[in-house]
Amino acid sequence: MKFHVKTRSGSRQSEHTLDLAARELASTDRTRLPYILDGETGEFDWVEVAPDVYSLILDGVSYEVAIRKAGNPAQPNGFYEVSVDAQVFFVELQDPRRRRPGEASHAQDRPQEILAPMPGRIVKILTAEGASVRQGQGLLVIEAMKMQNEVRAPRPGRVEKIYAQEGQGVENSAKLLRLA
Amino acid sequence: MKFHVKTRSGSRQSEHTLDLAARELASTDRTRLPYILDGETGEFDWVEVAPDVYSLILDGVSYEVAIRKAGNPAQPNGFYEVSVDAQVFFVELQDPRRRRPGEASHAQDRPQEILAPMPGRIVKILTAEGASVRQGQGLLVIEAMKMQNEVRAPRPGRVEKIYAQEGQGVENSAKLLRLA
Amino acid sequence: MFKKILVANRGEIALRVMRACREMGIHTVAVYSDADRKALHVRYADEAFHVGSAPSIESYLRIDRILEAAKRSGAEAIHPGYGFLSENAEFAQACEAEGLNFIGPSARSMELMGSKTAARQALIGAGLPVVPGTDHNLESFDEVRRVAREIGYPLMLKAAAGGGGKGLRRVRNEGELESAFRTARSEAQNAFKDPSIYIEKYLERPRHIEVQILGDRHGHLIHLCERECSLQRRHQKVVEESPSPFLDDSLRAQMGETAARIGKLAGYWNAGTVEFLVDQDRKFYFLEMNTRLQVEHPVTEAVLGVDLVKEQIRIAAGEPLRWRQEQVRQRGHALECRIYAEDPENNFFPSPGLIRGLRTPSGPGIRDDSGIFEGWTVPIEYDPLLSKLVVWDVNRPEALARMRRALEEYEVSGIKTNIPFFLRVLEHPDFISGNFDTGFIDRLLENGFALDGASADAERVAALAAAIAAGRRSLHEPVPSAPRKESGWKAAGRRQLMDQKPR
Amino acid sequence: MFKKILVANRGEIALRVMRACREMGIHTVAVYSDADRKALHVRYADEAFHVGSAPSIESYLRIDRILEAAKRSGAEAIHPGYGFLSENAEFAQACEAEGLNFIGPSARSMELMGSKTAARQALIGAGLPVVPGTDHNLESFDEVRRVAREIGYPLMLKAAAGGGGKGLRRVRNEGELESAFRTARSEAQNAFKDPSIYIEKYLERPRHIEVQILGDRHGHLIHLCERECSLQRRHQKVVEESPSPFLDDSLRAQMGETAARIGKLAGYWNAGTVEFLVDQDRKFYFLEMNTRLQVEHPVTEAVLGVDLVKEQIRIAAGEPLRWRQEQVRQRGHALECRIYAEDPENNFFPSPGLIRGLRTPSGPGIRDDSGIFEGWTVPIEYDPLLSKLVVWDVNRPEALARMRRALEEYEVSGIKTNIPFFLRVLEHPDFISGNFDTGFIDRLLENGFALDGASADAERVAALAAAIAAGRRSLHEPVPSAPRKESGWKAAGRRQLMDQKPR
Repeated sequence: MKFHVKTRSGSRQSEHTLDLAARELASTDRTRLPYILDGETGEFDWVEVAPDVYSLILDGVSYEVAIRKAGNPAQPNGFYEVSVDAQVFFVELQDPRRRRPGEASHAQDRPQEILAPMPGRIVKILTAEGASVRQGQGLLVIEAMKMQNEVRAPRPGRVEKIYAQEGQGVENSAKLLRLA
Repeated sequence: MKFHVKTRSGSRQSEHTLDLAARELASTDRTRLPYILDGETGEFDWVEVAPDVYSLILDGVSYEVAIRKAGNPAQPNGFYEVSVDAQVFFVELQDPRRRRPGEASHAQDRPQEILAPMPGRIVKILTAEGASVRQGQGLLVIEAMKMQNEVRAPRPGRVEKIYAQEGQGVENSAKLLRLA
Repeated sequence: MFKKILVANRGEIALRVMRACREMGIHTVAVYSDADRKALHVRYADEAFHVGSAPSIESYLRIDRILEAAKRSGAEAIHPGYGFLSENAEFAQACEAEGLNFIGPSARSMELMGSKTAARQALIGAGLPVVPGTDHNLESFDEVRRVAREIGYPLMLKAAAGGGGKGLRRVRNEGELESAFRTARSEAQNAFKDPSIYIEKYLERPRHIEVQILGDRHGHLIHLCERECSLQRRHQKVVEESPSPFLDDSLRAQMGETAARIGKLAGYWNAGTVEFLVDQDRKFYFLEMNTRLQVEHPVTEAVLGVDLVKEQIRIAAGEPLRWRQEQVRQRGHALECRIYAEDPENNFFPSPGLIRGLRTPSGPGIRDDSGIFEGWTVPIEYDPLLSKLVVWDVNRPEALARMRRALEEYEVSGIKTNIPFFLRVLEHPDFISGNFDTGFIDRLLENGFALDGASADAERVAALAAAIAAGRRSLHEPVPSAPRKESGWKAAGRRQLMDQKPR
Repeated sequence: MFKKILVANRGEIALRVMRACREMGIHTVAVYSDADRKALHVRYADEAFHVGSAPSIESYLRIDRILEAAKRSGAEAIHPGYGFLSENAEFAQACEAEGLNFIGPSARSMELMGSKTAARQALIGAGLPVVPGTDHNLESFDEVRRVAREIGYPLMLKAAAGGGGKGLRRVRNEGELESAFRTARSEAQNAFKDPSIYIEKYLERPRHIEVQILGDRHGHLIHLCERECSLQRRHQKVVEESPSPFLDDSLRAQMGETAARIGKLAGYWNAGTVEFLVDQDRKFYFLEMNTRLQVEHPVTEAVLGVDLVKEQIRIAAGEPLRWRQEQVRQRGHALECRIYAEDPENNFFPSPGLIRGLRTPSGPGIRDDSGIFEGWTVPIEYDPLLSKLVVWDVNRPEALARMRRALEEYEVSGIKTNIPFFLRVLEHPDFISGNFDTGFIDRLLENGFALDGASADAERVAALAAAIAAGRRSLHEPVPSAPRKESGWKAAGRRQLMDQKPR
């Protein structure tokens, strides 16, 4: 199985091509899996130790990895949150056959609703409709558990719509604003 | 929902009638459940804290209970293994409408295959075909993990058939003998 | 000895008290709110009584309902834990009026030491060192401004009834004074129903070092050495240790004796803590007294080999103290990290919610006092403290290494915790050398907190693992709807390895 | 100090050694068999190498493959744990020949003390007390019979290369001698590839008390006081404690000094244990020496505040011992229970299999050294030891109470464990009073083991709970295919409560 892979961890981003011998995966017993990553051939030892938790041994080095699929859990391609020995990566898998060279990921272009991470009260709105925001920029401040907390932009974008109002109480997952 | 209940723990056995207001059970939130046990009315507080693990509060006393269903897991009546704060009970539930008064449980009358609890070698057979055995009586000795271990009768009965032979190696769950 | 004790608290501290009771053969009674029916303290207790809805003002702070539960259960004593009603003299009095033993000091001692200004006055009267400032509550802004000019800037405004960093404002100059006074008063009113404010001189880069005391009802009182609590974020302790790397034996003895004198002055019995600020010149000043068990009590337990909760219960039952001052000997070094449900990468935003996976550290020298379990939903209504993680080892460098190992083993998934933040603190040269003060963490966080960049090896593994997950999905295998674990076992140790490993 | 250590073992002891390494900043290398690919020690290690199929003779005992893994990984030292190759002088020599540091004594010390008869000879030569018997191997039955008549019955036949209760026979009279000799030889041959047998006088109701020693490579050797190991089932230790309730300070000092002398006699370095039998008259006799870390080492660690594994590693790296004899001071009391996968209700039949649910005890004074996790399948090929549960408290009665509490909190579901058996032992008056010997448990079990009859209250709850489960099924709710947890939290404490509670 061939993939176009994008990984992100903190500010570090990179892209790879990956070919994995998927036929061995049907076994839940220990499996040695060959792969080709960016043209380099290798093999590793893989086993599932708990649901969606893998133990991998590569060149003798032992890794413990936990996987969470974003979006449709049954769809192979898409976004994964992968923690490798407590380092968290966001990994996007694409089918290289359906991908034109140089094409950007669509994910960032689609408008995204920013939801309240917990119930609370909107203390301050730090942006305005139409404003461009950087990744990590503060959008608004919620007070909850007697503490004030900033909700930040998960990616760069333009604030298309602000639903929240200062002083307003919001439920968990209430829509706060839309990022285009 | 009405039940005829048989409980067993060690050598202690007893029978009860129980009527439980089952309509409240659909909620996974905390529920107060009324019941009538052996004609006595009561109420208790019930909540599921993990799959098939319940916290029960009766008259202020807090119990933690784990349930395992024997046989068909979807069938309400039948045998349950219930651990209450580390005491283990075998509970049989019957529908009182389908039960004639004085009728004995069929379970003990049906022949039962005694299986090897683990892989090993049969060192000694302690009984013979046709012999009557008490509950807990030694039936045969298996050697495994470099230790000799007695397989005992889970209930009183008559040894109908012995499949195992002394000196023989057996797999896990191999049939050893049949208890009628 | 008591046969049954009601624990008027929740979470990890309720469990910790119940464990002591169970070891002493004492039956336990839990109280719980609507939010806590599934909580571990309810399941661990022998008996459990519902006392109201989720907000603590409607449950854990309801003196009437807690006393009713005690009467229904036949409990003979009440342990208040910390927080909630633990420093409420009215509650202590109500317990005694109902014939229930309050496991804590007398209401009189609580009242005397509970008001910061009354305690300051008493100490000044006895010639004991307090931080320069007012010893009475300030009502008007005019008075505040006048006193502030006398004491000089920078200064601290403090709630007389305060604690836990609430009603606290640092004021750098007169321009900031009026607004700070208003907000501190309003916070104090909200948090403690008492707007009284007093002023203290702001000490430059002080250390917060406190002394545990323990006294019986027969006039015998000792100190149990110090805890170093200078690691604070916004005036809240986050890492505590004992011994303090800042003290020598002479200063330790001096502070211990002073703390014991203060305890005796207050006619104190049961466990209590005398908090001091220590300035750069190694002069120490009384800050306040906590008339209850503290979150950080396990570091003292680890170093001295005592069980403070069992001692509290024995003292409340009228038993004489079983330790003499000369038997108190520190051995080795202990550290505590307060594991909170909060997101260090997002300004320590609280992170309540469902705990999907949990693996706790174990092995030599590790104690985990937790109130959570896999499948528990951390409620939004209460303190975000999940667990106190405590380690002991023969000396401070080894205790630090053991704490790193324990934090790396600690896995909580589904919610965010401050574990990655602690790993960062533990590798900071100033923390390692013991060179820090109460402003250390706030300065460290001035530019926010971001997790280290990951290694190229881990990135390669992440890509492979995602591809495995995708491959299995393409084979139409059953996939879990949510992962049960995340892996935090190897964190820092692994990062080091990758840096060294030849490619 | 080493940068990388290979741990030539599995299970809880491999994890325990790796934790010490991680705290010391040393990278770890695991080896594993086919049965252990998912095991915790493989996942915890920085690196992991496969060394063969499940039977240990094909993997964990394969010196060649383990040395190859060490070379591939670049490890500088090998820690053997206990069992497997830990007392194999050939392995120690092979390590040194390959330039790998063997973390243990010299091969010469191992050879001297590894043969029971050679050790006996050396001790007799030095005028040290050994159990009366032969100091050489017995080849023929005629010789055995002659020596047996000299020593007198009852007596013990013992494998010269033995350990762990194998090749051991108690003989009450001459009629039993021939058959006992044959089976002991054959067991010794099978277990140790050496049929040599010697005879010892059988002491009536002796106590098994051992002394931990620790020596560096520069001739400095100390003892670390005693462990009481008389609680044995079929000659296998099951509960250990320190201090021994049987020793006074004088006997403790005498035994400690004797153990240190024996260590020096053997030119010993690293950690070792000198085992003694102590008779009813408080006379002690050398039994044997274990030239490795022992399962029960944590009780010494808890009482003395040392980390024996870290000390082993430091010693192997050539560092001088950092403790002097006069610094060794016992504090409080520690107990260890060996949690085994076995069914006490069915003659302690091994109970390997899938662990469906696991909750480990925690809170003050508890250490759990475990090698298992929820979802792990305990393999049938190895020792059934799941975990060492260790508690510490200020004195023996409180340590016993804490151990009871810990055992009640310990939940393992899916397989059987000996936890209910320990709870029974802990409530036995002779154990509580300290009045027991090596035959105590076997006598206790003469009539088998059955769990206490349950209470009527619990029975009522069981009926209600089953009815809830049935009711939910009748509502066609989704039901789990297997429960994930069983509840063992409240066990004994709860049974007491029910007996007291008015109906």
